[in-house]
Amino acid sequence: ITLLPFTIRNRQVMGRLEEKLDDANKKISELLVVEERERIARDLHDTLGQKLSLIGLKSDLARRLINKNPEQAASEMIDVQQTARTALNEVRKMVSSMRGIRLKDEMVSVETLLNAANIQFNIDEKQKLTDVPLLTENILSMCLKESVTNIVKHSGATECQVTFEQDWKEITMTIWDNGVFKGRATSFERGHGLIGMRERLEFVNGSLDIDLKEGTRLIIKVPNETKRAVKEGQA
Amino acid sequence: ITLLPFTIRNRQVMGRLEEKLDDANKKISELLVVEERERIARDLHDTLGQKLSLIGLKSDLARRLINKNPEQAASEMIDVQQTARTALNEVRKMVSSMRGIRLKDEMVSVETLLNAANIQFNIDEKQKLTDVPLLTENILSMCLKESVTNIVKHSGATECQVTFEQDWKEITMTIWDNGVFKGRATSFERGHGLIGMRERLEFVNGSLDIDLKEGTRLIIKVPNETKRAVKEGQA
Amino acid sequence: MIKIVIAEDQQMILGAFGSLLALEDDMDVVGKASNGEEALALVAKYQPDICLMDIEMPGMTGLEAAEKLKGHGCKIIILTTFARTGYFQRALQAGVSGYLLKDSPSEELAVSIRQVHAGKRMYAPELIDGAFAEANPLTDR
Ligand SMILES: Nc1ncnc2c1ncn2[C@@H]1O[C@H](COP(=O)(O)OP(=O)(O)OP(=O)(O)O)[C@@H](O)[C@H]1O
Ligand SMILES: Nc1ncnc2c1ncn2[C@@H]1O[C@H](COP(=O)(O)OP(=O)(O)OP(=O)(O)O)[C@@H](O)[C@H]1O
Ligand SMILES: [Mg+2]
Ligand SMILES: [Mg+2]
Ligand SMILES: [Mg+2]
Repeated sequence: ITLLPFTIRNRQVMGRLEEKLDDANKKISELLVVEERERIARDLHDTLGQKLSLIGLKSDLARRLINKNPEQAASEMIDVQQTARTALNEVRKMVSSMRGIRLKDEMVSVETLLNAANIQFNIDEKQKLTDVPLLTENILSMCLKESVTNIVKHSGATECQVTFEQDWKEITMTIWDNGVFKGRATSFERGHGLIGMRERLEFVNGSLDIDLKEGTRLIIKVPNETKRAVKEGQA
Repeated sequence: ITLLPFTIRNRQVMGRLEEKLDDANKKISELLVVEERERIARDLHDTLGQKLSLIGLKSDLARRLINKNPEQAASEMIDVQQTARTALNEVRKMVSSMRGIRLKDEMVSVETLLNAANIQFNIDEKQKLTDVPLLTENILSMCLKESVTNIVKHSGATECQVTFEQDWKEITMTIWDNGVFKGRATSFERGHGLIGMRERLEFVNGSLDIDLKEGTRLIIKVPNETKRAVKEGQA
Repeated sequence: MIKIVIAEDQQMILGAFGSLLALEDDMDVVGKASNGEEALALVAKYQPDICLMDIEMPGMTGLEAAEKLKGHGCKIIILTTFARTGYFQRALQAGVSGYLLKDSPSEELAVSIRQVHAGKRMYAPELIDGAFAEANPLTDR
């Protein structure tokens, strides 16, 4: 009976702690978003502002030169077209760097890489991945890229297979090659590809395991929190 | 002596809880940033991407028409110019909505507003604010703007004074006018300026109080978490 | 003839402004500068009626140059792309006659230049803050 008050008190302390962390939580999130926006705004400002002003001025000038100096007008319009193209490329770059890499896109570039290295590529998607949160998808893409780069660089393999599985609990991405693993499967060196993968995976409560029974098999697991579940967690 | 193990156990539980929340914390922050980026990227792509493509096409067409049909060429060039201006306006809107307002800038526009309304403005900055996190600054700016708008709209004042104080514990912004308060100082109506201020302030653990002893005095307090403290909290 | 000096660090934009204003019968672009120092030198050399000034330029900015030119007979028109409240206030304090959008059509720009030359002040509402613009129709001053 003497224990009861303590338990209650502790529960209260925990409750407050939980609340406090939750608050800090919200604040940090908002702050990060504000800073991220500020960064993007600066980018936009610097790159696009100038180019759009230039397009405006040059098309104005071209129009006024049509009769007086048609050659000059044509050359201004070429500048306009060129500036629009450059600006469009910048927008594309900004958009794609903001988006992070989608798994679908990474699969394409990984396939090209393997083809170029003469490594046969098999893809086995037991189940189409659905409702993967953006952050998780970004991290999976990064892992896929790093794994395949390693295969090309280190394995001496002639075959590579990527498998995806998704059940209620988790998403598993397996990357197998028929080469020989050259590193240490138990401890990775800091600052390199495998440790970077593991760190990012741990960040989303995922894991990276290596199985060397037959070739090299990287087993990457992330919890299957659908988008909805994570959203609810935020509220 | 029987209590000791429990205390230890509870401390462990709390430690784990703290860690877990910290994790969730990080994840949500990252996720929000990723989603915010995605949102901006979509905007950029939809608005600017389209317009720049259009500019590219029309400038090409205009150039080809210069000799064959100069009128048509001129009209295409007008379209190009107009499209560039619209795009630039969109960038302007995006940038200003992304930036949030800095306190220094808000002070300037508030001063102009009061001058225009013939209200004398005194500013008393006991101590220059230093190291205010961006989010807090945005919220203080918003409060300042709303308070001064209210003074101009409702108070009938001839004088207004804004005071800033910062000590280790908190930042205090006081906005005083020598007019007559027309609302209810105890309960604010939902969806209006004062309640919006209070809500945002509560979000950063701040507060809003009204003192009606002499004119109207709004006392706004936010905890003085320097940028460093918040940054460390993130790690 | 209205004598004009233009200061702008982006060469293509500088060139386009120069050619556009040269098309106006009553305007003469006498000098083109690519930063604040050059603008001061050209203003001293040619004694223009109007100086069109970009803000962000390497070395001396347009605002700093405008502050240095305060009280000089040459009227300053700032041309810029984005609103920055602090900038507008500084420009006003430096006594500039115009604060306009870089992307306004050249016909409008020419009209503004003539107005400023005639002693008026011209400010683009897009470059001024929301509350500010509502409460203060500056263009009437
Ligand atoms: N698929 C693989 N086949 C054979 N060896 C591999 C494979 N993947 C990794 N290794 C070995 O593990 C080591 C560590 O890989 P990791 O990706 O961490 O670093 P890295 O590829 O050497 O450098 P970095 O990725 O930083 O460019 C590699 O140097 C290599 O010896
Ligand atoms: N400085 C002030 N002097 C006198 N009365 C004030 C002052 N500030 C607020 N009030 C009174 O308090 C009321 C509530 O203010 P609040 O800012 O919440 O709403 P509002 O200004 O009426 O509407 P909104 O801000 O949504 O445009 C006002 O309607 C006004 O009567
Ligand atoms: Mg590697
Ligand atoms: Mg109000
Ligand atoms: Mg510039």
